[in-house]
Amino acid sequence: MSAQEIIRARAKELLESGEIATFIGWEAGRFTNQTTPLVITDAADAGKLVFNEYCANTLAKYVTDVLARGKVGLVVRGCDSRAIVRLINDKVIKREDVYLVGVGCPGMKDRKTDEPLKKCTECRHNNPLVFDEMAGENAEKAVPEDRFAEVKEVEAMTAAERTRYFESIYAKCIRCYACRDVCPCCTCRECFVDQRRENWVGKQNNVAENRFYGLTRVMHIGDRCIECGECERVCPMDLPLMKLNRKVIQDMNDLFGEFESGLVISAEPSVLTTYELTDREEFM
Amino acid sequence: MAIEISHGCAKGERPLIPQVCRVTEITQETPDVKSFRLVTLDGKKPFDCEPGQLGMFGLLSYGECMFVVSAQSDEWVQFTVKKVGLVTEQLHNLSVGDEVSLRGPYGNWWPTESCRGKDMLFIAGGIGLPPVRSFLLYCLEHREDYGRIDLVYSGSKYDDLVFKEQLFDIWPNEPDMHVHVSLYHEDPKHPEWKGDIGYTAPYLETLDLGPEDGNRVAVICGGPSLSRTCRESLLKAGFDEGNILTTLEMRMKCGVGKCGRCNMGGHFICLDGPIFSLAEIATMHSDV
Amino acid sequence: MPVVENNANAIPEDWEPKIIAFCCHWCTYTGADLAGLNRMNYPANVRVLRIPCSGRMNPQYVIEALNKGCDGVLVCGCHPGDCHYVTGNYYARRRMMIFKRLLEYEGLEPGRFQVKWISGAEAGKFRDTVMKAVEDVRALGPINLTREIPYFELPAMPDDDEEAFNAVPEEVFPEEVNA
Amino acid sequence: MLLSKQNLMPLLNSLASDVDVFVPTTIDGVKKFARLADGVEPDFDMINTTMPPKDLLFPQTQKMYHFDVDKNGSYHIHEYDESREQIVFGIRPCDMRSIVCLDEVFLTKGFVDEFYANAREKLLTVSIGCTQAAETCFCTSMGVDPIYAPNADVMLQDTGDAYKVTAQTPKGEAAVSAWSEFLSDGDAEPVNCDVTLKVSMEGVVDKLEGMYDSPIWENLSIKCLNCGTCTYVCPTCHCFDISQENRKKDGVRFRCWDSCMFSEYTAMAGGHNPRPEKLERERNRFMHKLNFFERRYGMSLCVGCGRCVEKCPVALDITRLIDDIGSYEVAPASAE
Repeated sequence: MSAQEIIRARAKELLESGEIATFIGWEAGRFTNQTTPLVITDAADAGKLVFNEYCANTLAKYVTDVLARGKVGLVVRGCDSRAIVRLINDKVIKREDVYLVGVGCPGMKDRKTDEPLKKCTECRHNNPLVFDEMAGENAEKAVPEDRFAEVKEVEAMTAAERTRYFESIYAKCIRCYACRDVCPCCTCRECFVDQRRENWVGKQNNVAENRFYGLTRVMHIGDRCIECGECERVCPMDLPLMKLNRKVIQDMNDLFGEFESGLVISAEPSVLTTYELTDREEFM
Repeated sequence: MAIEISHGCAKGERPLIPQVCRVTEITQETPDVKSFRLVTLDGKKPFDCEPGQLGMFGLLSYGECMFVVSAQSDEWVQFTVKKVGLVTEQLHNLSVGDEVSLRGPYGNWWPTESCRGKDMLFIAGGIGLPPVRSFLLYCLEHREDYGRIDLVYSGSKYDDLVFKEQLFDIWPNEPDMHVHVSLYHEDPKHPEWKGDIGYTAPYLETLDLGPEDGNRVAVICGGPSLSRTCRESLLKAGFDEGNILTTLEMRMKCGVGKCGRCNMGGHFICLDGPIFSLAEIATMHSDV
Repeated sequence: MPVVENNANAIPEDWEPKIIAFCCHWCTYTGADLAGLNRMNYPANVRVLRIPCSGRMNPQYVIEALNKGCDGVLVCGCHPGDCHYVTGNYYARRRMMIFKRLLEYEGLEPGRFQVKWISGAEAGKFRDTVMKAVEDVRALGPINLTREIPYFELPAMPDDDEEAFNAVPEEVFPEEVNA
Repeated sequence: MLLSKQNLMPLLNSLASDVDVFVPTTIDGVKKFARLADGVEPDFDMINTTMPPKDLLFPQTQKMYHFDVDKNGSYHIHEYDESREQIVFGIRPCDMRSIVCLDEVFLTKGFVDEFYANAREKLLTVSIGCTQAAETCFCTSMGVDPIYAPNADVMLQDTGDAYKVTAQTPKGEAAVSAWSEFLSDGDAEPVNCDVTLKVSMEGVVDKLEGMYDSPIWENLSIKCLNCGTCTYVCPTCHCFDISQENRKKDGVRFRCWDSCMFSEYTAMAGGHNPRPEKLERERNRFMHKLNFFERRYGMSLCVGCGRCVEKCPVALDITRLIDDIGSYEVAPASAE
């Protein structure tokens, strides 16, 4: 049986048995090779579920929206499972709130160009790390040699070039907040941009305000980013947001030891919410 | 005959630019409610408006909010403001003589004409009284045009009742005007309170104020639950939906039906409203 | 368009760097006070803002300060181990190390954002740090970032604000001063 | 009148020497209308820009006035009028239709928005009919002709080697008469444009009246992220916020695009939010596009440009919604 058939069959069984209240997967969109997230509550809709190499969206964030209805079943690839781990570690959900149907991911493709998605070529954990059962086998995928290649490219520029480079990014930003809304780390009940009373960030769209938003976003998710690359994929202006996220990750790697978020469920504090007495001292 | 409310009666030029006005009088109504009288810098009335219309009152450095003009004379307009958010908090820091920004008037007004000759039943809760008061004051000013007037007003504590002087000393002595006040709960700070205790809707039902064959018009303003329960009570008592008037509230920014956020279906509260009859609301797709 | 390396070669006349220093209440702020008591001279380009602990230093403050017209930002706290709240500056150390690198990644010159540990007794170190920061930023020239509000020219920093200059500093925790 | 394609750039360059000419182009990877200047290559074969041209009339951030305090502590308000003569060259018929919608919003119903009105008066619209459609284009279903924009000042239609030029308004006639050295007499048949994506709007508006509490909204909104992408790339979305930036007692008050997808949009100071969840927000957005606006102004607020279909991060697709509404069985309407 193909993974898609197993997913459909298991979703049907799980919903029928009442073990889960909702199941989250993908369905086909209107256009060729287009997929879109699907949330079903009725076992009869299980036939709509698809799994193919164009399932670009991650699903984990939807769990928080549908959790009120009861236990949630969902398909998880590597990135989805790390997002679930992140949500559990951040105490947004509990492990027993979700039933995870794992599926090996060969890397997804862009539906228009048929090229592998950037986020998938950079992915280091394509197979689920946490799951209750697997639909099919793990998939093989090449792991990128240097996780921080794109950061190093930027670092190689002069300071003035980097200023211009990032200002051109902020000049393009329309502040739709899609990067925030899709991010499994952005789980604040109220985001700082919505706190109008405090007025952290002004409502004008200009380079300065956009930089304020962009840098704050990176610092807020800094030590939790699971490198799913969804922020970059959803950006309507195609801004290279992972170049910012990965910079922080690279520095934490260098300074505080090997860092990768969302690999295991644990109650340990993450890198920036803890400290070591022996941390490097630069400010003496 | 059903009450006719005018809608979309907007007029005016340069709707988004405020004028600078001066505060001439501040009344502390309750611990968190103040009334402000405003005049233009040369001492004139800022704008002419009908009872129930809105004004965008604010501080240039903090922002502006939409309020109902709670009272007016030939010289000034008055707004009654409860301290709930950023701008209203700053408004409460004003002193007499300070400069504020004001634009308006916006929205429609109470149907003073088509209510003529009818009995009036005003129902309000807490800070819902000021919008209703604009109509009430008009009725008292033109006393001979209206029949019996009832005011049913409640607040959660004695201290939360606004316009206490008028409520207890002035209005009860007006001819054929009956003021009914209740508190939601016993108020330990005011054990001397002899009036009724209870939520507005059950209290209203005990008063036995019927529709008088369509000759009584009910005017409601209050929070979401007060509005809902009082509507139900009135309908149960036999009121026609067209004879129940209410003034609605949503967040507003432009005041002229363009910025989009205060829509109820295709209607904008700032432009077509804020005053609608229940019969009209029933035909709208409302999130309010 | 030629890439302007920095503004160091085009420093306008009369230009004075504006630097904001976020100082921990328990050490650096006291150190600054001591510097004043000892009548140490240091440039008036620095405005000191008191924060309860360097651990309270929100990275957003730095971005906002740079956006709103400062040419440099200084963050000062207690030496590691001396935090009044025991661990605040350990967290700050990690966070500021990451944040400083991020700002530099975005093109900010290292001299414009500095972090230093200065105790309440180190009045001299406070003076030296401030003087060095001012000299660093002065050498760099006006900041090379696009600023806030292209719409209206920002008036100068509080230099022209007589009210602020003549204001009597508020008494800070008088009972502790007495204790 | 014909404008040969060789004469197009000379015409644009001569126009750009006097006024700001906005053309579809790609800047830093973003397809948008930008001012013709050195280094800006117009691309008239681009099917549709990512960012709509609405910001020429209604900028993302628009200052309205600034205020300051004089020596006596008195406030003064200084207004801005930054509108200038502008030409938008190469705007598509769907975007021209969006300007009809914006005109209705900003110029009717008792109040005229002076900022919009000033910019609108000074804008000359030169529309170019489409020759090809993207897979997401569904303008024909929304009543827009891809090769003809009735409200454009000047309409250019591709006839192969040349554009057929039609002046459609007095402003357009004045403009075209000034272009005479670039034009030649003649007539030719415009190339047709085949729009493949079709949806049926038949009965949708009326049907929506009875669908406010339908489960269709729940199913639709559940996948929405509540980002503002669809509203910012939409050529007709016009909601705005009014805010200010201060510096001591001086400041500037401006208006900026806002999105009905954000929770903060309707949140009131007391804490009540009439549209607290994405269900209400999604419903309001699509009802506004397909029903509310139709009822208020007599036209659909969706022009079928397909930008939101293309850009939505979760492929939430208004064309599928319209299909779903079409096939939805409505319970008998209540007696109203």
